Amino acid sequence: ATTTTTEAAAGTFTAPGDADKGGKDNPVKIGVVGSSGPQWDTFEKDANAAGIYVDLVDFSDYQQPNPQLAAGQLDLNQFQHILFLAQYNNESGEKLAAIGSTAIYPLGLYSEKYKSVAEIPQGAQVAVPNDGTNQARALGVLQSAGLITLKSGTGALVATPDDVDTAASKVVVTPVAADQTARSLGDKQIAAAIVNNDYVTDTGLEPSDAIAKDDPSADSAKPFINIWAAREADADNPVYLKLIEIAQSADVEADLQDNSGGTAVIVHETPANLATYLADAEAQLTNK
Amino acid sequence: MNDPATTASGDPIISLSGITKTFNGGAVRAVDDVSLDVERGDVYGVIGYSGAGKSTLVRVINALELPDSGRVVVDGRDVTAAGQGELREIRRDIGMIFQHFNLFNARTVAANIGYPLKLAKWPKKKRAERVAELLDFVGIADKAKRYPTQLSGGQKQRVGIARALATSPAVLLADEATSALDPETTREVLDLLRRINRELGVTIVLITHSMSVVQHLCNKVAVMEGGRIVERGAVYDVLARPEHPATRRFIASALADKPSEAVTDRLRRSHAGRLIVVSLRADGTDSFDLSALGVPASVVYGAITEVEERPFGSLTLELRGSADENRAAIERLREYADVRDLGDGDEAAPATGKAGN
Amino acid sequence: MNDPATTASGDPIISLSGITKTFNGGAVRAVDDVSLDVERGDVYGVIGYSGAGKSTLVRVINALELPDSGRVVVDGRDVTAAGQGELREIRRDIGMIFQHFNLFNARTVAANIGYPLKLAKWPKKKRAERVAELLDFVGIADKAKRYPTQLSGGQKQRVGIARALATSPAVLLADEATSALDPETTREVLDLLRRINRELGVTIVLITHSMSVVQHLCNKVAVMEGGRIVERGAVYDVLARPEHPATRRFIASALADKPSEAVTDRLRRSHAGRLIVVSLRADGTDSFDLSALGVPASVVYGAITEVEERPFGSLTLELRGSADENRAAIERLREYADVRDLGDGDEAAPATGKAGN
Amino acid sequence: MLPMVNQWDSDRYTPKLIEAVQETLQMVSLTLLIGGLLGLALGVIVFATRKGGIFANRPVNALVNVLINFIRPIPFIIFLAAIRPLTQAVMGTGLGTEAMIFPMTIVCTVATARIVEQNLVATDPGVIEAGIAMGASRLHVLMRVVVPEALGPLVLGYAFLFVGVVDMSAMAGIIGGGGLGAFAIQWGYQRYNDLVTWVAVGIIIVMVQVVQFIGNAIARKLLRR
Amino acid sequence: MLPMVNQWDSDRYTPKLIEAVQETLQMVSLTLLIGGLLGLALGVIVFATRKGGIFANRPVNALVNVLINFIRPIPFIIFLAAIRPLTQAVMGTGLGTEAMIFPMTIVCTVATARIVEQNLVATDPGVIEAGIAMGASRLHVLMRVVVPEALGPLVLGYAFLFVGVVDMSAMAGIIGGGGLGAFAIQWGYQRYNDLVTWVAVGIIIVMVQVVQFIGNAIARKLLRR
Ligand SMILES: Nc1ncnc2c1ncn2[C@@H]1O[C@H](COP(=O)(O)OP(=O)(O)OP(=O)(O)O)[C@@H](O)[C@H]1O
Ligand SMILES: Nc1ncnc2c1ncn2[C@@H]1O[C@H](COP(=O)(O)OP(=O)(O)OP(=O)(O)O)[C@@H](O)[C@H]1O
Ligand code: MET
Ligand SMILES: [Mg+2]
Ligand SMILES: [Mg+2]
Repeated sequence: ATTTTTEAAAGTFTAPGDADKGGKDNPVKIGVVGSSGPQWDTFEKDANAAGIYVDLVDFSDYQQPNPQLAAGQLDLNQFQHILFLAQYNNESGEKLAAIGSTAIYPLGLYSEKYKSVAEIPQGAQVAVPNDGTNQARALGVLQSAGLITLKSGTGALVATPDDVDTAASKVVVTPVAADQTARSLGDKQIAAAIVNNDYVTDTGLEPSDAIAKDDPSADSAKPFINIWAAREADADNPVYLKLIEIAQSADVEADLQDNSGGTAVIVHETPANLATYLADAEAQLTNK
Repeated sequence: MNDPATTASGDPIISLSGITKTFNGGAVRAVDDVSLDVERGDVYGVIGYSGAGKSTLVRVINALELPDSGRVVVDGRDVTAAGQGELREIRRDIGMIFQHFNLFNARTVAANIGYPLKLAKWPKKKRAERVAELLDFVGIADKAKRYPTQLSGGQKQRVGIARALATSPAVLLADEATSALDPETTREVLDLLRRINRELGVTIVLITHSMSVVQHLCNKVAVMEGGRIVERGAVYDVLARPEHPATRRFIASALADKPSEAVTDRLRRSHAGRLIVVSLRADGTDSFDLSALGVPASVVYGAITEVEERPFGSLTLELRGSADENRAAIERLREYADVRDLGDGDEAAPATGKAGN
Repeated sequence: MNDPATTASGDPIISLSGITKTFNGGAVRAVDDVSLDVERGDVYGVIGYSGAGKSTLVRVINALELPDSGRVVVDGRDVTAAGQGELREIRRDIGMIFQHFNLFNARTVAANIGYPLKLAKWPKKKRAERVAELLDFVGIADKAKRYPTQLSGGQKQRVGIARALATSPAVLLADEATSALDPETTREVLDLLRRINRELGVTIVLITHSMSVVQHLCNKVAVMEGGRIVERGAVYDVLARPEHPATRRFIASALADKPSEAVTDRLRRSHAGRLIVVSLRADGTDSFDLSALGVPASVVYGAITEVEERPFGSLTLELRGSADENRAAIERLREYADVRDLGDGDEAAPATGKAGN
Repeated sequence: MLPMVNQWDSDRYTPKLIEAVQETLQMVSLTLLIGGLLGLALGVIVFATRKGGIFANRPVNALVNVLINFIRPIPFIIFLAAIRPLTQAVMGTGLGTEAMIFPMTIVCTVATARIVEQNLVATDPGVIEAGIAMGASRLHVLMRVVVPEALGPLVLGYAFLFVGVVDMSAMAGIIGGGGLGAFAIQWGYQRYNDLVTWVAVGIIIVMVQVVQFIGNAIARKLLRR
Repeated sequence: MLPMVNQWDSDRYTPKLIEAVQETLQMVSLTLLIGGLLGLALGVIVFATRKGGIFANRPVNALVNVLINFIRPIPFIIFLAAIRPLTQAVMGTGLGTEAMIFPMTIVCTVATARIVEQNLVATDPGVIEAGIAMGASRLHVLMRVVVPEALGPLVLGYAFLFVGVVDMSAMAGIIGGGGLGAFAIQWGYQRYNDLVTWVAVGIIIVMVQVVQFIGNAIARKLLRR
């Protein structure tokens, strides 16, 4: 689903001067979480080739890149999906915009003890991430896999462990830090764990080991499109749009796909569509 | 109570008038309407039991305590009316030494002594000279580079004294300067204070619990009790004619010249003759003629010592004449000295010998 | 050097033989081949300058220090050969009091005194009774529930003494038990120690810097220097016939009965007659007949005090006869006492009066 | 930057908050109790085995010191993960509030050991001598004389440690534990809900103030005067 | 569960590690320098204004105490986020290693203040009296007499604080900063690379040991024996 907007912008692009944003002395500051992926090296190289200089600022958790962007400390960030940004916009009152897309990563359920969902016994414990949006999504994965039942009326994007109908569910959920779910697979009392794509390979798991995951191409996965965020005023900044174009080049996307073990679904959405999805997500979160 | 020697017309270098100081919102009257003049060159002892108000009174002199009422004048300057800046000036002219030395452990001996000079903004070179001079004066020139923790108690107090003398103050205050020291070291420090008074002409106000310190060092003494001065005057006069019971107790503890009851009992057991206590008088008759006794007699107890360089004290004599002879001897003695008759010894006991252990 | 009174055939309750103790791998010989017997009922003073080895020697007795060589027997038990458990037993029979009291600040006075009883597993009720008895004995029954920080120095030391006495030990060790106290309190504590010796028959080994403590309390004394005992014996004998210079210095500092050079100079200035120092002899002739002098004479300095309840000391007399009469008087005196002739006084000075200040 | 949806959804948060308070109290009190006691023991060992100490023993002292100096500098989040297998073996679970107690106790133990050591070193060596001279065993002197003597400053030390332990407990969320810190982070900080954050932090602050106040009062009493 | 990708990819990690060491040294030294000095000042203020103190002042004392007790218990991660706007105003950036220094300095300041206060309280009041009696101003006595007297234990206190500051600096990753702690967490812990974790943690441990060793040596010298 490529669009013409980015291509049009590309046609008229002229590289910034040294002191301009994106120039040698004024690099574009991009907040990322975990800049280890090879796609970032390629991205930076390609950007330089196009005359744009970037400064990747690596954060150790998800909480700070948005406030830092809002406060002008960053020019862009690229680490989150739409739902996460929606929550931030809602709570902070800021209006950060999604100006480009990268991919949807499926969220998988892994186990060292069981080969399939069916083997997981009644009353077992399943670890899920404890940050709001990943948690809601993880509960969705478990619900689809038939391991839990959410109380009726629970919005899919806002579910918390409180919303689990324990009587009707097969397993008990245990929320832990997103970077700890994989580690808890070794725990005796943990039958299975939802592991974010970022940690799968590091842990020695293969994305293909997942015994359940959500469908990245389904409509319901739209809120989980990873996006480039910018301040609303910068939504049309040609330099930023050029960077997104570079990120969406075959070079970079091949590396990204590689790094995801082939599970990522590349997405090229128009800013307008992204804005719609964002508005939807924001609304869903407040209505819950 | 006011002795003419103290409320002298002369030139008091320290003059306290009507000083009252209370603590805990008036609950404790530490010093109660005290007036005191200290003359230039005095070594003024302040003695009294714990809690009598000695420290508070002396700390009023350099405004470490501000009195509730009364006026303090030191060397012509009104301490009670002084502002912070002037107070600091005044304090630099009053040396103070402390029971626990209060040395700066983080500074060398030389730096401790140099500290008040630094405060007085002496140039570095002059400071070093003065410190060397003081180290020499107090006899620890070899310890200049040591730290206080490496010194003995006596050496520490010497540093304290040198520090207090650094700016050549006219007045030195000493709050139990020897209470933390052993007897020999105490004597050394008292000798040093005497030298300071004699050689440098420094006026010293000295708090002590010990009458023997007063006796060895001071020319005047004030006895405090309950925040008031209950007795004061020249040391010799106060020792010779103590009026207040507290003073008497202090004198007895210091001189040990008069036999206690226990000693008297033991003397009675070991001496068969008539026991009398002969006290020297303060009226200038500083002794009596032993050969004029007219009866066989020996000294069995007592002490004669110098107070302000005059003989002072009492002797316990055993008179071994007949009852009449003894009575006559006592009559004669009374012309020269005060005599207390303890009566005859215990006849059963041997004339001399040791009361068993 | 060995006085017959000390190396008694009798029954030494403490027997140290050939004790050597070094520190820092032999670099410091704190105690150097010392043998010492303490008899039951002794109050044995150990005196000496700082670093002489006094504390080390005494701490060997209850094995707070283990000697490099030598043997320690206390009340028939070999301390040097005892194992940990036996050592604890032995220690419970040796009371110890300390210069800085070493009370347990976290325990009340009663609990401090009860602590050794607890160690000895006394039942609670008997313990309480014993503590009450001890509190009474040392005179602080009203302070039972106080904490040590709320006590004065003298009261603290009384607690220390009561605690040391709790298990009725046969031996009490005291390392400078009064050095931290003021003179009056020192006297009180010494009186208490004397009572303990007299009334309870406790043998006391007492370290001190002060000869006057020895003089007032002990019956025997050992003078230490450089890790060795340089003089020892009955106190009266040692005081009367000191052989070692260190002993002489200690005696001079304690008695102050013989005029120092400075005092002699001053006496010369204020007394025109012949000055002589008459010392009592230790041979039983405890005095001399004053009336037999035959020349006008007065006492101008000196002290006669009790040592082991016998008169001891010296008097400085001014003889005011003609030169020949004075010489004759001195001859006569020499039959009874030791006389040191200071010669004639300074004729220029007035006969009596104060040397100006 | 004023938040707009910062609100206290009482139905949701109030029960959680109450639970969080209980969990914090549980974690912190158990940690302080066990770690405080173990740390006391370890601190006494370091104190007793040091040069010139009552049980002077160079190797033991060196070992314990290295152990303490090894554990203290590890960032707690890393320590938490590193020790997880042991936690699981000991506690039966590597997850949740209970599982937090194990690593917290270890860190609390070594921190306590240092503080205990420092306070014991400051006690008057004279009381040790007095105890020995009275025929007490060295262990008895250590535990029944030296420790009680240092109790006043020790209480202040424990009050100081309380802050540290509460701070550690805030990491409980990482391994699925609860408590006020985790509540503040997960429901406040991670969801950008400042109101939730500061309600929880406010309770922590009040708790710390109360403990400090009580600690001061006890210490003052123990120090007698 | 043993990680499988435990390896030291030298090309990638070695330069990062060197940079991390520099960043840690920079953060920690600046924080200790500034926070240490400010904390000294604040500690001196708490000490001087306390009841019976040389500048006894109940309101000031209460204010400073409340401030310290308010800041210390806030979990650092929350404090870091809460103070970000101020950080940005003061440091010109709310991001990265430099931006860490501001919140770290504040926390270091209040912690230092407590430690300074405790050490000053323990100094002999006699030296204050001596200084005043010699005509020194109260400020002079505080800064030139009392503080130098307490320097020995203060150095030990600062060595103790060093561990705390290094610990805080490990949170730098949260705001995009670096340093050894962030390196260990982001490249080791979060990526399950134990080798990377322990190389970084090992360097932290060595650093802390060295500082503790130097601190002990200086303190011993300052305490003179
Ligand atoms: N700062 C203070 N606050 C409250 N009471 C005080 C203070 N200073 C002194 N006092 C009280 O004032 C009285 C006199 O005390 P002061 O220290 O002057 O006595 P002292 O004669 O020096 O006693 P000592 O011989 O024990 O030193 C005592 O009752 C004491 O408790
Ligand atoms: N534990 C020790 N380590 C090293 N040297 C020591 C030790 N104890 C004592 N000494 C040394 O042994 C010698 C004798 O010391 P001791 O304490 O017995 O003397 P003392 O006569 O009691 O002195 P003081 O009157 O000062 O108490 C001194 O030189 C002292 O420095
Ligand atoms: N890359 C993550 C995901 O899509 C983003 C989580 S939202 C901060 O699962
Ligand atoms: Mg006083
Ligand atoms: Mg000694």
